[in-house]
Amino acid sequence: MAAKAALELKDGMYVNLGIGIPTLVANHIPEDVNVTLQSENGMLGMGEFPLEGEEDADLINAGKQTITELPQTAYFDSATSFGMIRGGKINMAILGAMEVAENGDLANWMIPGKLVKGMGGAMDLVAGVGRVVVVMDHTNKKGASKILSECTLPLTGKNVVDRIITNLCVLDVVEGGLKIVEIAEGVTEEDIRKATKAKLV
Amino acid sequence: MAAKAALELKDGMYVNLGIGIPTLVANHIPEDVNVTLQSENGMLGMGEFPLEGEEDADLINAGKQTITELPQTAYFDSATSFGMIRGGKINMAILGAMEVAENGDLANWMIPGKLVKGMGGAMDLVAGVGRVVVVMDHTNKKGASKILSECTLPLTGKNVVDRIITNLCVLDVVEGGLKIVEIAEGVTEEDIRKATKAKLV
Amino acid sequence: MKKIYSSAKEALSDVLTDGMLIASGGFGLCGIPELLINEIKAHGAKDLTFVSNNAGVDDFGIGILLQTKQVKKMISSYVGENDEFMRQYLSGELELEFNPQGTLAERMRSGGCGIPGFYTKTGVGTVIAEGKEVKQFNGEDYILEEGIVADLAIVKAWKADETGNLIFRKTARNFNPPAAMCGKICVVEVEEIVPTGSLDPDGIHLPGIYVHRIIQGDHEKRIEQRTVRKRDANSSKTNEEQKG
Amino acid sequence: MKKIYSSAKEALSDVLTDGMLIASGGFGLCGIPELLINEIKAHGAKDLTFVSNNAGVDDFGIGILLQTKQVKKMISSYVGENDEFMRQYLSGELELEFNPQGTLAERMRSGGCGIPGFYTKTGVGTVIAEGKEVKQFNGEDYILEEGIVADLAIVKAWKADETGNLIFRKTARNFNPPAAMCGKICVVEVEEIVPTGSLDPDGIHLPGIYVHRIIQGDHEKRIEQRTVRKRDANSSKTNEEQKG
Repeated sequence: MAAKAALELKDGMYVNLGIGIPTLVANHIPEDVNVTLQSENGMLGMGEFPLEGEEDADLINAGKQTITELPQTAYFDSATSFGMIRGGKINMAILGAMEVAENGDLANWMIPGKLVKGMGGAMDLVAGVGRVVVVMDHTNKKGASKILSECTLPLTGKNVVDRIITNLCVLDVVEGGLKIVEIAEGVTEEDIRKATKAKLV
Repeated sequence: MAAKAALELKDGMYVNLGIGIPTLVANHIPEDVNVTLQSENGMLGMGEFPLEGEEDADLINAGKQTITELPQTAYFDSATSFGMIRGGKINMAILGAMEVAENGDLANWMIPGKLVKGMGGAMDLVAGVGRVVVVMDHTNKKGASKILSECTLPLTGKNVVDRIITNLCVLDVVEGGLKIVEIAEGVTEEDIRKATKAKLV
Repeated sequence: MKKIYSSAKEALSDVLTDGMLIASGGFGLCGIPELLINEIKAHGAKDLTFVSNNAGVDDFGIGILLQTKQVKKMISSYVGENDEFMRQYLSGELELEFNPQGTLAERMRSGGCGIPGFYTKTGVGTVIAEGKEVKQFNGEDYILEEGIVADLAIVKAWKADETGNLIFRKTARNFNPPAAMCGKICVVEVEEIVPTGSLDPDGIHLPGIYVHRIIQGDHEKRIEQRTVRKRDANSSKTNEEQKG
Repeated sequence: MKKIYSSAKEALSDVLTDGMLIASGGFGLCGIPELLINEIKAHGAKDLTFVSNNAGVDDFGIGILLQTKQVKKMISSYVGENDEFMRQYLSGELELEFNPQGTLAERMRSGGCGIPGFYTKTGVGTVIAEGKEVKQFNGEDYILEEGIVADLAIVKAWKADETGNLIFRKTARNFNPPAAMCGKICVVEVEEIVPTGSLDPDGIHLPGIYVHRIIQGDHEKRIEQRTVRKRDANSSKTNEEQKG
């Protein structure tokens, strides 16, 4: 899925990657594609993890992991960072989700009754960036669809998702529902229809 | 008047000086008083004019005059500059005026029917800074009072003036009108009353 | 006007009061004002409200003030790494107001810039919008968020000159400038105070006008998630090791 | 993605259209994008609206576009130094919208930061408040001002690296960063393009994400008010000479 998501990245893009699978997208960026990663805690041009012994407590990503800088790196404060996010300067965000609805509603920050840690920068990202791509398993651990006609969990954003990449397929949020753009190897359209509790158009 | 206004300056203050007489206040700052001058085009710690031949086109004040920097100087952009003005971080503005009303209303940017150049940063300054001190002649060229019960000219700000320093006296804007704080040498209270078309309390 | 104080105690003792609203810089444990937080614990001021993106961990950062029950309320975007926090929150001892991270940063900056309210698309259609004014601009909905003005800002910078001009280092800048801006009083801890004139005037991150008191001290600068590449790995990208 | 263009003409020719809204950096004649303004004149695009603190002088800066009648409207805070401006304004050929300087800067920054409106005390009770929504916060009146998003931003910086990271020099920074932020397309002219990696990552004034096209060129950098001290004066403060 991370490799599939990496194909979304085009030369010259500024991209924010969420925690989890989306982070792995960075490992699959094609050599000839120059993408600048933003870390919403105040950095453009995020490099890889540091070599052992070269960790710097002042240099972390939004997941609080130690990272490194690149020649083009620029640092800035949190107000400036979310100014560029809210202002639509980031071309794309790739993030995980608990549920996505057929109208592009996204839920990925809280489960009522469970421990709530907070939305962090997720609400700002989905509201602000140019294109929101969700990368997630098509179904949850119990086999139930995470793609629904309506989200049951509290929303992170309304009508914000543009594309969903799952282990089964790639779906675009279009007028009237979800459109199958691509089907994974060994998967049939029938498989997708069975695993999806949302309108496919 | 500039010397009198300079007495307003206390150690550690951040101050914005308007164009004209207020600019001259800088020449009268006592030696033991450390005041930082802000220039709203993006500078804290404004120095004096440059030596001949050392003018720098990239270093001007809000009056567009060439100036110099000091050891404590910091530069910033216009949004940041007016952020600190609007946010009340500048302790005092000293500026000129066409009219001041007894409730602290200030008019200093336009005369209807005459050429209007614009308010520049004056409206932001009077709305934002901690204390507004006006320095001006008590009367206009025709001998009419510039201190009025109500301004006749379009306002720069409502209820914004704290103190007025004129060639005749020092007035504070207080509950119910203007209070004489100091009288210039050779001037009587009667002189002031005659020259003032506002309520003195 | 002397801005340099000899200790966190000297800088804070006449400023701290019960029930005050404190804005703190820092993201996770990165760039947090650890010395000033330690001093707030030593001082014992209670019923505090903190505006801070995170709440530290149990034994570092704001977390230590939760242990001593000095915190009444947190305004934060993410508080995940703190067991005591969760215990107090679930038992109703601690109030919690979640703000989206960018909204939180902008609320601080706005409060410091004399802007009492601004409209944003962040949170529209979510629980965050509940009770907030909605206004349309160009046919789209935005919600009104209010600026925050704090009684006190506590901030960590890398270097200060004697007039309070600050520079930060790498991602330790984060919430520190907006927190500093929104404080009626701003106290800053730095790793080094340098003579006035030794910082580049074009390179000041936060002008001294925002800074009222400065202390210099030794910082632990704890790392929350030490992630590294192995030295002998050739293809480093996929060879990640997480030490926790 | 190549951001460096060989000339102002190459950087602007496919971007300029009649009737567009252009945000320009600069304060007075300091830090204005003079090369890009010259190219707009050469291009001939007309009915332009400029968001710019000032309007240049008759033969430099935006003033030259007034001479050629390419400007339909100015949104500015101060336009004093321009005879042709005044002639066109008084004859009704030119529209003019005055904004307080800080409101103008914040409107640009807001537009760039996805904030369509903010409240400010600036202008309350004046003609500036006419027709604008008034809202009370903590018992005081504030007016609603709207963010500006420009079709094009033209900006002058000191140095750029190849990825568009910018640094400005002294007070030539002024309106350039907020103008850059609010442009859908941002074209920047610099005195020097330096290799990526040669600017301090902690010292970038405007990250390259805001910058779409860069040109390097020679700048006149005209001084509007040359004020100096005499070299032989001992007590310099009161010995000012104005050369105009």
